This record gives sequence, C-alpha cells and structure tokens, in this order.
Amino acid sequence: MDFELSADEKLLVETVQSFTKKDSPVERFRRLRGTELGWERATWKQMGELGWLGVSFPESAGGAGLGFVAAGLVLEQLGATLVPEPFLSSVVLAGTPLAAAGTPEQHERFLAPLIAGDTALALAHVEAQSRHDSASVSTRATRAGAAWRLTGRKRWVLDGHGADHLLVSARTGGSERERDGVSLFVVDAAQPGVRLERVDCMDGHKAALVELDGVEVDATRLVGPEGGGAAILDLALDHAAAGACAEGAGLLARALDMTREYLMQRKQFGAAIGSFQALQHRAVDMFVEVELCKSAALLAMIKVSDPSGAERMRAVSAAKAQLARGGAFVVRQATQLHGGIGVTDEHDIGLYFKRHQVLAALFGDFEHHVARYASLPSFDAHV
Amino acid sequence: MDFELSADEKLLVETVQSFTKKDSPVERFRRLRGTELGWERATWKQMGELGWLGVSFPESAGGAGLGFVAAGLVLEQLGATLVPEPFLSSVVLAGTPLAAAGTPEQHERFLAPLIAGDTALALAHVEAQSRHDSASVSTRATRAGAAWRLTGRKRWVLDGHGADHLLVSARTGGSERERDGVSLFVVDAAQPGVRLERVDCMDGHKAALVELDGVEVDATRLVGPEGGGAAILDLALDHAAAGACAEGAGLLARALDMTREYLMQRKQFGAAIGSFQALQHRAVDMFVEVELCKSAALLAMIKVSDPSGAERMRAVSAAKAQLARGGAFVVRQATQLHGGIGVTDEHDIGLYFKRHQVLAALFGDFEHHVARYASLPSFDAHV
Amino acid sequence: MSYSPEHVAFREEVREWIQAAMPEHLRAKAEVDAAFAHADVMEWHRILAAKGWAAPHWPVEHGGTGWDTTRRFIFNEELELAGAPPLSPFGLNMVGPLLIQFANDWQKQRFLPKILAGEEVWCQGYSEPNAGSDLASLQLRADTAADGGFVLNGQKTWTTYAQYAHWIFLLARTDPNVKKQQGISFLLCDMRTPGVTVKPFLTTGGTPAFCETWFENVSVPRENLVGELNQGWTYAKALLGHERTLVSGVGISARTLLRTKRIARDKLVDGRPLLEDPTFRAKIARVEIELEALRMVVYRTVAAAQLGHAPGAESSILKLRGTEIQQACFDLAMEVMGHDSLSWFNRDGVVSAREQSVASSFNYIRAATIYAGSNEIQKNIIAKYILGLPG
Amino acid sequence: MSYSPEHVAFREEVREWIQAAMPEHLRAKAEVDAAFAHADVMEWHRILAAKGWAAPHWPVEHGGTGWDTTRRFIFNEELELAGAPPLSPFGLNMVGPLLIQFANDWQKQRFLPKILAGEEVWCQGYSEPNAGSDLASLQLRADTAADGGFVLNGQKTWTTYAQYAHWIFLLARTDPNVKKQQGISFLLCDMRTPGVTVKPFLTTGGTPAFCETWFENVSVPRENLVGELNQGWTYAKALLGHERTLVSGVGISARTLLRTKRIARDKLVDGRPLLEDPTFRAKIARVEIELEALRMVVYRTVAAAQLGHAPGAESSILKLRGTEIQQACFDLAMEVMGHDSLSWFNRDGVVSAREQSVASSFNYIRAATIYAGSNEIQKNIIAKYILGLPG
Repeated sequence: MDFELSADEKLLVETVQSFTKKDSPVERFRRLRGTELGWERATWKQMGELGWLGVSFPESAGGAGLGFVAAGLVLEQLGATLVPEPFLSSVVLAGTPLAAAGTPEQHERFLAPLIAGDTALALAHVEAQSRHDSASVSTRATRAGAAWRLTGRKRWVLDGHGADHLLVSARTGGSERERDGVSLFVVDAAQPGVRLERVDCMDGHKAALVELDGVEVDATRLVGPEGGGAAILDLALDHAAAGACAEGAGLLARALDMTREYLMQRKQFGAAIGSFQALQHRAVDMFVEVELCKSAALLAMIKVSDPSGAERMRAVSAAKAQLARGGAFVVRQATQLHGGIGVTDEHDIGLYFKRHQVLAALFGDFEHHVARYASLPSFDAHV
Repeated sequence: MDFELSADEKLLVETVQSFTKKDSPVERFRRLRGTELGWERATWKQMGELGWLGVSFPESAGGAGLGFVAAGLVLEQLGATLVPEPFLSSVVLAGTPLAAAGTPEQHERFLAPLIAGDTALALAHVEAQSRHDSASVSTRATRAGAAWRLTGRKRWVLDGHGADHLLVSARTGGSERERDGVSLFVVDAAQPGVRLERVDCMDGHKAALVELDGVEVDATRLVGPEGGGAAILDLALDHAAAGACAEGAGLLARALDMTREYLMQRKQFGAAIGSFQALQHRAVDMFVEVELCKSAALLAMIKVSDPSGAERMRAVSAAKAQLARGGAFVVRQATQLHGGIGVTDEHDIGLYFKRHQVLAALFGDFEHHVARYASLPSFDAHV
Repeated sequence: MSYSPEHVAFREEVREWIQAAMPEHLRAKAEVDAAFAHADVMEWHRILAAKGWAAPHWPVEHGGTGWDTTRRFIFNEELELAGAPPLSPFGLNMVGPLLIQFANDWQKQRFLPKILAGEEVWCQGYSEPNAGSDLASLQLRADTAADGGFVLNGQKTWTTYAQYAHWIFLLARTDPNVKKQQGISFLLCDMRTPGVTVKPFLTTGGTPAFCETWFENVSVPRENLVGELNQGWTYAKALLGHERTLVSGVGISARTLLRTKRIARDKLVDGRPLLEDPTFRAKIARVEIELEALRMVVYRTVAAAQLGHAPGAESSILKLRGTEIQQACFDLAMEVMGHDSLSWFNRDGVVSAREQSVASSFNYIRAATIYAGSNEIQKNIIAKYILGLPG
Repeated sequence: MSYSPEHVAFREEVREWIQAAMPEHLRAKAEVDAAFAHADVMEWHRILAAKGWAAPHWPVEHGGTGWDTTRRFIFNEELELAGAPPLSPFGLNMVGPLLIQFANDWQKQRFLPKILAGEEVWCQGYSEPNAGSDLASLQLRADTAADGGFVLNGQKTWTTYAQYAHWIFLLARTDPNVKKQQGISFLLCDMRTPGVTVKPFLTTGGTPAFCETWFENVSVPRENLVGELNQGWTYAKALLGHERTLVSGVGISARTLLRTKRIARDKLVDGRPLLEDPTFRAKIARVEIELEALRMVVYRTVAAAQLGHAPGAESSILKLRGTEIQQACFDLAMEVMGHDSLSWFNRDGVVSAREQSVASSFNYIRAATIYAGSNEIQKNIIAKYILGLPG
C-alpha cells in the first residue's frame, strides 16, 4: 500500500498549483463567468502545451500515460481556485470514451488536437427523459448509405457552446431504454444541421442545448462498436464522476481554508468569532467531511481504472455520494459561518457553494450512487 | 382553534402528576423492573379507582368519555417518570379494539374489570413474519361447532405475562396476507392450550411469547365482525402509536430537564459544563426536537379520533416519525452530555434512552410511518 | 384543531375573494410559482389595502381588520395556497407595529396610513459591516444639529430592497460615551434626502435584493426620532422578537414542497412521473412531516395568542427550525430537477416556468439561517433565556 | 491500493493459520457474532502469543513480529473477517507501548513478557468522579512513604475490566502544590495489594464492563514509578494520542454491518428476506459508504506510517467519525431486527443467536463517543491544534 505521489505526479501538482496561484486565482473565474465563452482558448492552449490535457490518456492514444490519478491531481488543483477551462467536461467526460474506444485515426483527428489544446470536445448524452441512465437515448442515427444521419435533441451538453466537436450518443438499434443499440458519433459543432444554443449554468459555467436535424456523418465518425455505446458512456460517466470528486476535494479544502481564515479575522462581541466553541466544533465537522471527501476521491481516482467494473463502480459511487452529502455540509456551513457576506455574490464562498452543487448533481447524484452502490455484488459479499 | 385544556383535563394532569411525583418516581420503576411482574397490581387497581384507565373509553363502553386526548395526557405524565404499569399496552393497545368493536356484553365482561383495574388485557397480534403488517396473520381459527379453535404462535405480546385476557388475531379466512379474513378473539390467559412465556424487553418492561394449541373459545369471544379484524387492529395500532408519542413526549421533556440540570451542576475545567457554547447549542437542538415531538404528539392525540381514517393516519404517522427521529436525537444527546455516568446502568438517563428506543420501534418504526405518510391521498393533495 | 362553522365560512369567503381579486397576470405567475417583481408585490398590496386586508394584525383604529387570531391564520393559509405575492414585511410587519407601539400621534398619522396603503415603501437599516450578530456595536453616527435634528454619517448594509424604498428605519448612535446598548436611537429617514446613496448588489441567488446604503451628512428632523433619545435598542429588541415568529416561513416551505411535488409530477423519466418514485416520496415526506410538526407549533402559538397569552417557549423554535426546513425544501426541489437544476436565468422555455427560479432561490435561501438574528445567535438566546444555562 | 505478491501471499498465510488455530467453540461464537467472554479473549490471546502474533506492532526485541505496516493491516483485516475475539487493549496497546517508550529496563523485563503472553491482565486508572474530560484535575493522592515508595489514597472510575485485572496503570497526584498538569506521576499498581477494592457496575448494555476502584493506603514500591516523578501527564498524553487511532473501530463497524446484513438476510418478512428491500439496502449503503471513506483514511494513515511519516491531520478524524459510524451500525442492526430488537438477555432461541447481544451492544456503544477523550474534547483539540483556531 502506497499513496505517496511519484516524482512525476509531485511535479505535476506543483506546476498546476503555481499556475492557479499566479495565472488563475478565483478572480479570473469571476471575471470570465460574465463572458460569452466563460474560459479562454489561449489558456487552454497553454494547458495543452504544459502537457496537462493528455496527462492520463494512454500513450497509444497520444497521451502521457500517467494514469487517471494524474488527471485527478490536476483537477484537484484546478478546483481549488475554480479554474473555468473545460478540463472535466472536455478532457475527462468527452475525452475518455474517445481515448478508450476510438481508432488510431480517430485519436489522431479528434484527440490529438484536444491534447494540444487546439480544440475542445463535448459529450452530448443527456436528454430530457434520461436523468442518470446512459441507455435512455431517443436521438436516432439511421443509415444513409455508408453514412449515418442523426436526429434528436440533447440537453446540458457541458461546455458544448465552445466545443469544436461533439461526441453524440444516438440509437442505432434497440428500443427506448435498451442498453444494446446505443452508438457514439463525433459531430462537428459547425456542421449543417447542428443547432447549438448556449445556456448558463448555476456555477457560472456554460452548456449547450443541441438540436440535431438530420446531421450526416460518415462511418469514420462512429466511435466504438455499433450499438455498444452504453458501456463506453458508463465508463466515461464514472471517470467524470471520479474527476468531479477530485475537483470537489480541491474545492472543499479551499472552502474550509477560507472559512478558517474568516473565523480568525472576523470579530464580533470583541473577539474573533473563531474563538466561539460552537463555531469551532462546526469547523471541525467540516474538516472531518473534507478529509473523508479527499480520501474517498483518491480511492475513486485509483479504482476508476480497475479492470473490474464492479470495483470501479463501488469506489466511484462511494466517492460521489460522499462528495454530495459530506461536501454539501461543508459548503453550507462555509456559507453559514461567513454570515451575511456569504450570501452575497461579491464574496467568493458563494462561487464554491454553487460549483459544489453542480458537481454533486452531475454524473449521478447522491441517491443514484447510493442505489448503485447497494446494487453491486460487493454489497452482498460474505453475507 | 383551541388547545387549552378543559377543567377536567387540567385536573387529570395534576392528579397524575402528583401521583408520579409522590408514588411513582423513577426509582419505583428501577426497583420493579427486576421483579417477575415488573409492575404492581395494587397500583393498577389504584389507577382504576382514580378513573384513569377508562378515561378515554366512550361512556357506552363504561368509560368516562373524555376522548383520547385525556389518555394521552395521562401517558405523557406516566412517561415522565417511566411508570411501569401497562397503560399503553393494556388500556390503549388492547382496550381500544375491544371498546370500539366489542358488544355490550364483551364490554361488561372484559372492559369493565380492566377499567376498574382488576384485570389486565394484552393484544397478541405480532408474529414472526408480520413486522408492521396487521394483516400478516398465520395463526388460524377454525370452526368447531359453535366454537372456534385457535392455533398459532404470537411474539412480543406486550405485558402479556401479566395479562388476564389476551386479544388474539387469527385468520378465519383469506390467504396469508389478505386483509379480509382476520378476526379477533378474547382468550383467557389461564385457559388450557395457552402457553405463555415471559420474556424481558430492553426497556425493563416484559412481554410474552404465546403459543396457542387448539385453544377453544365460544362465539361470544369473537370481537367485531368475523374476518373484519384488520381494520380494528389498524385502529388499535394507531391509537397505540399516538399513545407512544404522548408517553414519549413526557419522557423526552424529562430527559431534557435532567440534561439541563446536569449541565448546570457538573463542573469541568473550573466551570459548569453548561457554560460551554457547543454544549449549550446541543441542548437547544434537543429543546427544538422536544417541542416538535410535543406538538406532533398533540396533533396525533387529537386526530386519532378523526372519523376520516386518512386524517388519523397522517397525523399519527407524522408524530410517530417525529418521535423516532427527533426523539432519538434527544435521548442520544442526553446520554452524550451526561458523559460517562450516562452509559452506566446506575443513572436514570439510560432508562429513558431505552424506553424511547422501544416506543420508537413499536407500532411501526420510522421508515414504516414515513412510507405510510407518503402513500396517503393527502400527500398528493393540490399537486 | 377543529374550526367553528364561522371560521369555515370565513375561509370560504377569503378563498373566493382572492380568486376574484387576483389579477390574471399575477395568477399566471402564481400558477407556475414564478418569481414576483417588486411592482407585482406592490400591486397586490394595493388590492389588499383597497379591501382593507393589508394589515389584519394591526389594531382596528389603524386599519386592522379586528379578526381573531384564527381568522388571521386562515387568511394567511389561503394566501399561501393561492400563491399570492408575499407583501414586503418592512412596513407592515416591522416598522408599522413598532410605530403603533412606540411612536407619537403625529408620527402614527404621518406614516401608518401610507404604509397600509402601499404608498410608501420601507427598508430596514440595522446591520453594518462591523455590526452583524453583534448588532449593538453599530457605529452610524447621528449628531445633534443646531435645530435639534440629527445629522447622519455612516453606512448600513443588508438594507434589503433599499433601491425601492421611500423610507428607512434605522438605529443610530446618538451617544458614543455610554455602554454600547445605551447610546442608540431609533430614527426614520427619508431615502430621498440629499446625502443618501444606495448601491444594490447581488445575492448569491443572482437577484439584487441587498443594498449597501451610505449616509453623508444626511439631515433627519427631530420629529423623526421615535420614542426617547438613546432608547432605540429597547424598541429594536421588541421588534426583533416580533420578527422571529415572522420568519418561520411555514407558508414558504409548504408552497415550496407543493412546487417540488408539481415539478416531480411533470418530470417524466422515461415516461413515468418522478413523483411516483417511492424514494422521492419518502424524502419529501420526511421534510413534510417536520414541517407539519412545526406548523402545529405555529397553531399552538396562534391559539395561545388568541387567548391573550404571551408566546410560550415553543415559539422560540420557529425561526430556528423554520429556516432549516425552508432550506431543506429547496434542496429537494433541486434534487427533483436533476440536470435542469443547473439552469441559471436562461430564457423562458429552457426549463419549465415552475423551475425557472428554483436555483436562484436555492442559493438565496441560505440567507434565511443568517438574517433576522443568525441561528447561532438564536441558540445563544434560547440557551440563556429559555434553558437558563449559565453565561 | 494494490498489494504486492508478497502481501497477497501473507494474507493467505494469515487466513489459513486463523482457520486452523481458532478453537471450535470460538469459531462457533464468531459464526453467529455471539459475545465473547473474558476467558474466550484470554484463550485466543494465548494462542496468538504462542504463535508470536499477539503484538505485531511491538518492536521485535520485545516480541513484535517485525511486519511492515501493510502486513499488520492485513493481519487485522483477516482477524476482523474471521470474527476473532478482539484482545484487550489495556496491556498490548496502551501500557505496553508506553512502557516500551518510557520505562526502565527492569520494568520492561518485569512487565512486557507477561503482557505479551497474556499472563497478566491490565486495566487503566485515569478518570475519577470529578476528573473526566478535565482529566488533569485528578485527585488520587500518591504520598511518598519513608522507603521512597508511594501510598495511594483515592478513587478511580471507569476502570474497565478491573475485575479481571492483575495490574492497573494509573495517574496519581504526587505534588498538589504546582499547576495541575505538573504534579502527576505514572504508577503501576498490583491489584492484589491490600487496600484496593474493586466494585464492578453495569453499563447501560447490561454488562459489567465498568468498575469503580478505591485505594485506601495502598503501597506501591518506588520501582513501579514509570519515568520521572511528576512527569506522568506527558506520558499519558503520548498514550492518549495512540489510543485515538485505536478507537476508530473500522473493524467493529465492518463486522457490525456484515452482521446487520446477515440478520436482514435471515429475517423473512412474509417469506422475503428483508435484505432485498431497497430502502434497507440504501440505508445500509449510506453508512457503508462513510465507513469505506473512513477506511481509506486508515489506509492513508497506515501507508504514511509505513514510510515513517508522522500521522497526518487526517488521522485525527478517526476517533471522531469512527465512533459515530460504530453507533450508526448498531442503529441499523436494531432497525433490521424489528420487534426482536426488544429482546434483552432472554434464553437462547427467543431471538436468533446472531441477534442475541445486539440490543446490549446498541446501548453500550453509546460510550464510544464518550470514552478515550469524549468527541467534544477531540473537537476542542482539532480546533486548536489542527485548525489553529484561537483559544
């Protein structure tokens, strides 16, 4: 058992940390959330050049092959200052299925420019009725000669508004919610028949509503086996969930720090409010939850690459549930302990509150992951 | 809207209060829990003479007709000092169905001596597989000429060890869990074929395991319509649940008082521990739950007599859920704030902890009542 | 717990009147739980005022209805069920009752009718950047001018809806040389006086509810001093007690639970309403049960008031638990919305009208456990004055 | 998170040994989670000692195994999975390590081998009726006798299992005239010395775990003073830190969850195992998830120790959350049992053997958040020393 970071990983953490400190403190996010894109292509390019965007992809797919823990470490640091670039949505959520199931040609065409920071990718899988079920797909892909024609509506495509390519789930067979028959296609955002509408998210990030009206793609755009997309989507969602836990751990640790600083600095009744025992104990309760979130997230980051799907799902669901419940306690109490300023848009703590809420809701919420955890074979082991 | 007690009710409360103070403080319960019976027939008789045992039964059934609130007020006072006499089990749980569904002759034979404090009655309805479902009855009653013959096993018959009569649920028709076909019979505890085994309960009360081996009763022992016992049992269980909430409210209020007294008296670090803010706030949280339990219990006591079954179930389930969850917080924190002595058998607070746990588990636990509440038509009203 | 036939008839009368009196565009908003604009609120205020129902709790001689407590309670329940715009509390519930209790006749005649009619909007000037929970350490100075009036200098914060207000009631330091609670006076200040600057800023809900308000040599005539000089803290404390029962928000919570159920009813997950999911039903039920228990506490408080009793110990939990339940209700609403909970002030139609403002409220409702005396301060008070625990 | 092949082989070795070494009657108890008697525990202790595995964490020269931290961790996991009797901590985990760190050679040779072998049973004498959370205010006097030894007078409480103990380690006041932390010494006292009286009393679990122990002119030879006179508080603090990681009880909790699932598996409600009920599964899962997160904290602490690092901030939460989870596990077990949760020390067969002691443990486990430094005290410590909040 060894949880020490490798030399490579340590270096990575330090580099990202120094970037966030110097180049992307929270004020940067605060400024960018009001802009059309919400993040900056130049910074994205810079991240690509620093090697962060490909850090966890296998070398065979053009990545650095450092494993998912490396991506998690990057996300943890980005989470601490709410860096707005679409690492979680583009690299993890949309990049994972492409790296895992794409052909070498697809890696070259779609993943390489992403890794370089030249393009952004988005996963379009949520539909109005789908909630957390990756197999609930009503968008259809029908054959048109050697090509496919896609028609349907996708919602809450994270960072879809700034994406160059969309990875779209569509039904090539099977009925309504059948796992078989879901396929994945790469669509160009600028392609005819694609209508993107930018929408604002609570946390200051942006997403897109996507309408596909007979969008035509050729066979080279099919990612993974025809009809076998549900398993790939599940893998992607688990990676994104683990990534959300990593980003969340960084975010929560910083929210605790901010609260601690505020408790020491704010004076009422002639004393720092951090000297009041009831508030001290609250801060300790927050600390406990932060440590549990960090530990659960680390386990998920490690186990998400486990060849056993059950082990992966167990660790990811545990971490995601912990992020949702424990993390909610942390950001709620952080707000409460900041008092009046905590509920103003001028103070940063509210930004952490919102981002946590979104991370907790995405990729399966608390109830979803508790139910999934309870349905795994491990739950009945030794019984 | 008027929640003031009537003159009769006020007098009743004062009488019970002065009895518990003088004649049945907690030490009495502590002493009696080690005895075979666990309570005293002389005291039971005294309660009968004071008119408490029939306080809520209709005058037509030989009671005082003061309504169920009166019984609740008695129970609240008895709960405060853990009076061990079987008011809840005998008068409320077993007496209610007899009063509601019995014939005048049955009232005369079985209810009148109970009201007088000459006998005790117990309800035998729980079976190994039944959990909270009153229609889950496998004990059978088969016709033997004009009589009935009962065979089956009952568990956790509250205060059944000291009862003179048992009100037994048995299936006269229908299959396994059908609501139709459950009937109620009065059986003499001393009758041939009845085997009673006394068992100890966590809270110091006692119960009985009952085996019925071809016990024969004549037609005058059938209470309510043949096959219509499930509804009567539900009514009994709701009354008992409301009674548990009333007793619980009294118990919790006293547990809070004891904790408050301890906080003021116990000194550590040179100060009363009640001066530490974290403990103060905990005590306030307890206070909040006690008030909510009291209010919910009062509503249940009022509504349990509502002719609309839905109104009755709604109020009872709300109160029982509140007793289980809010009350658990109170007794757990009461124990915690008492520190080491709180987990010794020598201190009274542990007795309150145990009695609460039992009241919370009986007549439907937290999950049962939450699920029932959510299944009532009122839950979807105006939606 | 049972209503008399007169009370049942009264409920019918109120329900019918609301149905007839509420303008179509307000009704349309209520129907989908859309957020009301300030203009909506004031329009409804004037409709109620015209009927004589704007301030049922005021004494009859000042325009109250003379209803018993039960009627007032029924009236509020019906307003809540209809989803009517909640009136601004600053005039009707806060400064109004205070003026009725402590002001002189001239002040009552000058201010009360316009509050009642909805002609003058009020805001509250209590908190300052360094006087939040420790309100008594406030520093806004009110120096006495040559004419006996006052000159205000300083800053107030969390002056909610100051951008709409014609008047502000405030606490100001009129004697800096005594114990901090003793040198405070209660003043009424016209917001249109030169030297008053209002800067609205956004809450985390993205709405401009809060303001900072600066006072630079602002003149307040002597006639706007309420009660005695340096006695303002006493009046304010009386008002804070009143505010406590106000903020239990049982109505808001009930409305939010209903809204949550309606969202869950309309939210089809693969053709099946989410409201049919037993896990959700149980989750909602758990909160609703707590709310029902709290509502019973309100009933008991109301009934005691009806009989002329002072509010009992139970009323002190209304703010504490009431605000926690409000928050739990919005947690549930967000959970039911799933991905749609992400939506933040997007165009109509991106999410359903009923969902449009949920995320905003979910954020803003965090303030409920902070404002009107934070819940921590409430606990200090209950520990000391109700439980009698040592200082 | 992945084990080396050597570690995997080690796990296999341990598992097989336990299977072979555990006597049938202990295995039968483990099988149904029955409570172990003191004699059972000591029997198992001697079996482990014979194998050389009684104190893997002790240095090799004192009888430790020399295993790396991972092996020790695996060893504990396998003991837990087998349901083996948990050894008494007072000798092996508490006074033993303290003696190894602070005692002189004679003391080490006199006491350690018998602790290891399970020949002498120890108990702890810290708390007193008026020194609980505020331990440093303890008053048991140890006056110096003519021969340089000590004479003890006073009372200790919560001396768990003192009725079985041959020896007690205790804190006594050797100088009443200095600051309270400074006049305390760490002494070892033979429980068979005249003047020692032990009175066991019941816990709320109905078991005689606790004792009160009185000392009336009890002689303790000078050679039983550990370390320096008046320095006992320092040693005790070091020990308290050690105890913290001990009481996380991840093993107990895991075992209790498994037991709860087994009870739910066997509990047929109208023919269907309760374990199949999704509501129960989710409830158990919620606790199991917290436990898994805590287990990962343990892993990280163990791994850091493996690398020779001091325990990090995360280890401080082990006692806090670990004890809360232990309680939550027994809450679940009680809930699953339904009516059978009422049963209190009845004859075999009234409830299943697995259920027999649940209610007792459910009551007794409330002590977990109180003993070994109450959780409130833990929070004070974390607030001050880890979060750096002002005193």
